[in-house]
Amino acid sequence: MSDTIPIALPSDPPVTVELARALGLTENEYRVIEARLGRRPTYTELGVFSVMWSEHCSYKSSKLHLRQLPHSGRAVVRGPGENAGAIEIGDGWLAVFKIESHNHPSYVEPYQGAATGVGGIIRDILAMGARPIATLNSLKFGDFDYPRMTYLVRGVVGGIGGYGNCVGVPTVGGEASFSKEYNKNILVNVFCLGLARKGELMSASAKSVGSAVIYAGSATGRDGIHGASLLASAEFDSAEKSKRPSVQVGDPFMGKILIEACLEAFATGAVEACQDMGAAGLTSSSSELAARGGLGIELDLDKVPLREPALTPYEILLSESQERMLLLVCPGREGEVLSVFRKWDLPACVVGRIVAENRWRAFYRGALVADIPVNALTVDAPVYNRPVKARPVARDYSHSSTLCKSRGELEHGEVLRVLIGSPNVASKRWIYRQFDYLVQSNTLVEPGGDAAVLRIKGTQRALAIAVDSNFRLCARDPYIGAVAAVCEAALNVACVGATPVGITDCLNYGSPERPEVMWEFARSVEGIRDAALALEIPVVSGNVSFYNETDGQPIPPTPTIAVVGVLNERAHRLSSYFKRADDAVALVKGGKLRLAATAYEALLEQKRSGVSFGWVLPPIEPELVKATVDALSEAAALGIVSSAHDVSEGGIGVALVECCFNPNGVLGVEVSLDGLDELGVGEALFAEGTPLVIVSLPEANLERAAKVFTDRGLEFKTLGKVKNEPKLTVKDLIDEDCNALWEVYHRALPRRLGEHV
Amino acid sequence: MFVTPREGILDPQGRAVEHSLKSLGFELVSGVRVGKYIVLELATESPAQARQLAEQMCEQLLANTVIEDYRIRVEGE
Amino acid sequence: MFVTPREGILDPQGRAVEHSLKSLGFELVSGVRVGKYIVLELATESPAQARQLAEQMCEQLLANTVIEDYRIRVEGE
Amino acid sequence: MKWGVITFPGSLDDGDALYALREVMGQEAIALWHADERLYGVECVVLPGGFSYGDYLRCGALARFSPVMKSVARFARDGGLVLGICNGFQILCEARLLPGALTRNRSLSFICDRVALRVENASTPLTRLFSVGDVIRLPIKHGAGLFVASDEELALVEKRGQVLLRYVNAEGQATDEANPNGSLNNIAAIANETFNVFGLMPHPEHAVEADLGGEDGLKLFYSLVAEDR
Ligand SMILES: Nc1ncnc2c1ncn2[C@@H]1O[C@H](COP(=O)(O)OP(=O)(O)O)[C@@H](O)[C@H]1O
Ligand SMILES: [Mg+2]
Repeated sequence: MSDTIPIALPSDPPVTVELARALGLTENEYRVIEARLGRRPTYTELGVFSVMWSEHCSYKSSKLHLRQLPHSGRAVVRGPGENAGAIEIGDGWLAVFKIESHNHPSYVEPYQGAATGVGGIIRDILAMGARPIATLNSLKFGDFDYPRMTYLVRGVVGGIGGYGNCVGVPTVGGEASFSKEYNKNILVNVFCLGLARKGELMSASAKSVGSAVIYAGSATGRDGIHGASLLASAEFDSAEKSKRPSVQVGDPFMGKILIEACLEAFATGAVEACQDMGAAGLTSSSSELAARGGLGIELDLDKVPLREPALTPYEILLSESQERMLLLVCPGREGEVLSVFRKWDLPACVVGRIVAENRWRAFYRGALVADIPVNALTVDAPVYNRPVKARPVARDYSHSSTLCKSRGELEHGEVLRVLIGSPNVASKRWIYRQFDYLVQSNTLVEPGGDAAVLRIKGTQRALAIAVDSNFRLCARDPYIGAVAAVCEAALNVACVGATPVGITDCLNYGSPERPEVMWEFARSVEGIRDAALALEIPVVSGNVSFYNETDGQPIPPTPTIAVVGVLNERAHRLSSYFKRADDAVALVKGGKLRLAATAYEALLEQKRSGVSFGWVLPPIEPELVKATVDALSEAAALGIVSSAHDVSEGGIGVALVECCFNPNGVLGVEVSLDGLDELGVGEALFAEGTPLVIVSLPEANLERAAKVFTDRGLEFKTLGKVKNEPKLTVKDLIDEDCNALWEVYHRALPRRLGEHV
Repeated sequence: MFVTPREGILDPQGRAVEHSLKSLGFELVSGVRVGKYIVLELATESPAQARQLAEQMCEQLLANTVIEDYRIRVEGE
Repeated sequence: MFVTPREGILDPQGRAVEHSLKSLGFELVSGVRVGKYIVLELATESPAQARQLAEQMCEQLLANTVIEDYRIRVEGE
Repeated sequence: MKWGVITFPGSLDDGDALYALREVMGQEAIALWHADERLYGVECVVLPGGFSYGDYLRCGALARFSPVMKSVARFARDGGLVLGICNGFQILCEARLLPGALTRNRSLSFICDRVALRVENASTPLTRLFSVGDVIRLPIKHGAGLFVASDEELALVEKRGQVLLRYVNAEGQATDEANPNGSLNNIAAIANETFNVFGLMPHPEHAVEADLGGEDGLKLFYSLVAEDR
């Protein structure tokens, strides 16, 4: 059989360099394909190469850079290269997690785009043999005034809820920002975490010759052909429609059944390996399973369940229909696995076999239609070292003369109200109220806190998860921005009292063919590397999304970082809000206060259109962040602090306001910022910084707590006291009613969306 | 107005309904598609204007033309 | 088959759609009702049998007669 | 008491209900499967929350034809205790074991939140540990929880005391603002005429531990246990 040459079908267009180019391959890549095959590819084979060698599947522009990321550690069980990373978290449990982007599809059809994004990442976790227990998301939208934006916001949020709520995986947190840079290219990044027993992880590599390839789930349709590959691997032209694939529609009901059926099938012990059919569908799942095991695979396309008749081999192989999984089953045990799927009323059948020879072959109506060396599709796909070109970044940090520019014009209370009512700072309750964050009964800290906290049933442990990105900093300096994203996510996890154990990252950039973008990418990866090393957190999985640009306008570099942490005793967790009146309030500080790239600066610039303040970024010292993280978990374990909240968008003032919003009744606070004198006092109120954390604690514990922080080289400064009366008083600066602020904070987003809540 | 899932686009609802109908014993059934049916009144005398308005409403709000088709029937046309 | 909310029964969807249409500037709109439109094929030659089957399907499954009315159109009748 | 929690394809809170009954309350509780008609001698059947059959067509419409529902109907007719939570409530309405119907929230969006509820009738098996006028807090999470019925039916339901819980504000008043989904008369939970079949949109199984949103749900379950015969 191996010396037969695959046939072309009568309907196949002639294979030419032009066709290859239209499918997103370069002329040179086409020549390499011919060389690898020793002949001209068939149309089907060309299609297969085009998806497997796409940026999305091959990571050809990012691979060289990603190698720098630290991905080993004592607790790491699976690192990058698998469907998701896995980390040991104690009591025999593994946390399996990953984040992924679904940007372009969500811009074309926000509801289905976001929904299928949730479904896709859930199945990545499922493929590892883990039960998905939570998702989080990171959303970047444009300006509300931009024509389609309200529609996009509603659609994306609706789609995340529509899928997540119906599939029974709680959406426990996330982040959302709004900025004009994303007007024509919104970002939808979804994170999923699952739990698996130690020793029960599913493999993603073929093990034995003769194992059956079982296809399970929805039938294959024409949807999403070249979806991830071409769409996510080429920039977007708002005028051009031809690259838009037919939209993929998710079926969360099928998704839920698939979770239950797959977990039950894995429990039989007959399944050797598994992969979801995500981007490039059957092609990538089958070839990657074979490649990882150093084996080959033969597929009989006539056995594949089809939604509509008369799909061509090309379409069957490239379809990105949702809710499909590929399982490799020990020879002779197919029946056991198939009967599980029958119980769940789910289509499943044997569509091929694992073979010894390192070939990837497909048969259609009895004839060979594709025959490719497995490695040519996977490990031997092209890798590029693309040119980089630096953009100038201001390096000198000084904050002297420029500060006074903002003084005297705006009243502090007014600024604070505007800040907490701006979409980026305001409560995201309008969003998470549409998500089921309770199902599975594990959610100890619900959306709205610094990090989501989930208990692990049957143990005292809990997991903390936060996703973060900082587009303002990244736009200014991709290195500092990336360092900040890692630090902020780690701090958020530490603020609930947990110890960070793993990172997953989703890197969103413009076209890698632009040297400036490639530079942004490279700098960001260096930033993540340095921060991860300093914080001693391994990067165990991730995703790269290039070509986020429309009409020649790339988005700002946007690395989204998710950090997972462990709390050994869930009873030690901290809230982000003040717990009780009379507690002391203190600020933990490492490094400098910053006004550059803050929400405050953006507000001032907006008010005096076009004025740039020339504020420069101070460096971030990840070592001080590490010290803060360690100190927070120690303080939490000692039980000496009541709450912790990191200062992020909007600065110290906004963080203080948020601390007052105890869900059992709004509290107040009275503080003085005197002595935070590296800036004029007025601006310190709105300054951000990394690390900066507001903690509250019984006065009796002040001394012990101070020692925990200062021993690690951090500043620990008592600011004031929590009050029963819901008033925010900042000496000489602010005197505001917290209930009124609560209204502003919670009504801002619905109001922007034209709702009267 | 009739709004239906586009040809070739997955219609999980139609599929589920078909499955149920069959298990209820309606074996002759096939090709179930479930769409929306929207009735409304328009304060205009002109059927032509009514159609034009209806079309705009479908394009802007009632149908999602990326995945749905629509049809309009105007009373008195 | 056309399934519509019953006269006198609250139709939140219709109300919300009407509100949205008005805020989009379609002020001539009133009385919006949102229902379902279900198309299916029946492997029978007889329009009478088709109608009878369709009626059974609506009564048993496709409509909830507590809150919905239905109408049937049979091609070729 | 022996409980049975049904799993329909697409049920989501079945595991949470079992967890609450077994792990938190120490009750005997078994999982029932939609395709199996047998009820295995349970004394209370729970229809859990979720999206049975993806909520396609109408919430609960497809699940009501599951084989197990035949037995549930018989069990209910014979006076057995049946509790439908959220999607379970929707299924019971579709199966005509409870009056009225549940349609899309007036906001047309899914709502996940905690709400205050007032006990309206405290002499039913589900509410016997409460007093009329008690205000409790439970989570809701649904996209179609708007209770509707014809005017006549609604009047009857009210007159017979079948309304068990109403959405209220912090002061215990059933205002429109306190109504999260637009339900007629702020209705959140009802019983059938013979007070052995109950449907509620809030989720008592998600309010059984102080750590996870309070314990008000426990008292509803314990009311049913007190009913133990
Ligand atoms: N898209 C979203 N989905 C779910 N929850 C969200 C979303 N956006 C924000 N939240 C919730 O609001 C909280 C506050 O968000 P954010 O202001 O970004 O936090 P921080 O500044 O601490 O990183 C988050 O912890 C999260 O729980
Ligand atoms: Mg935070």
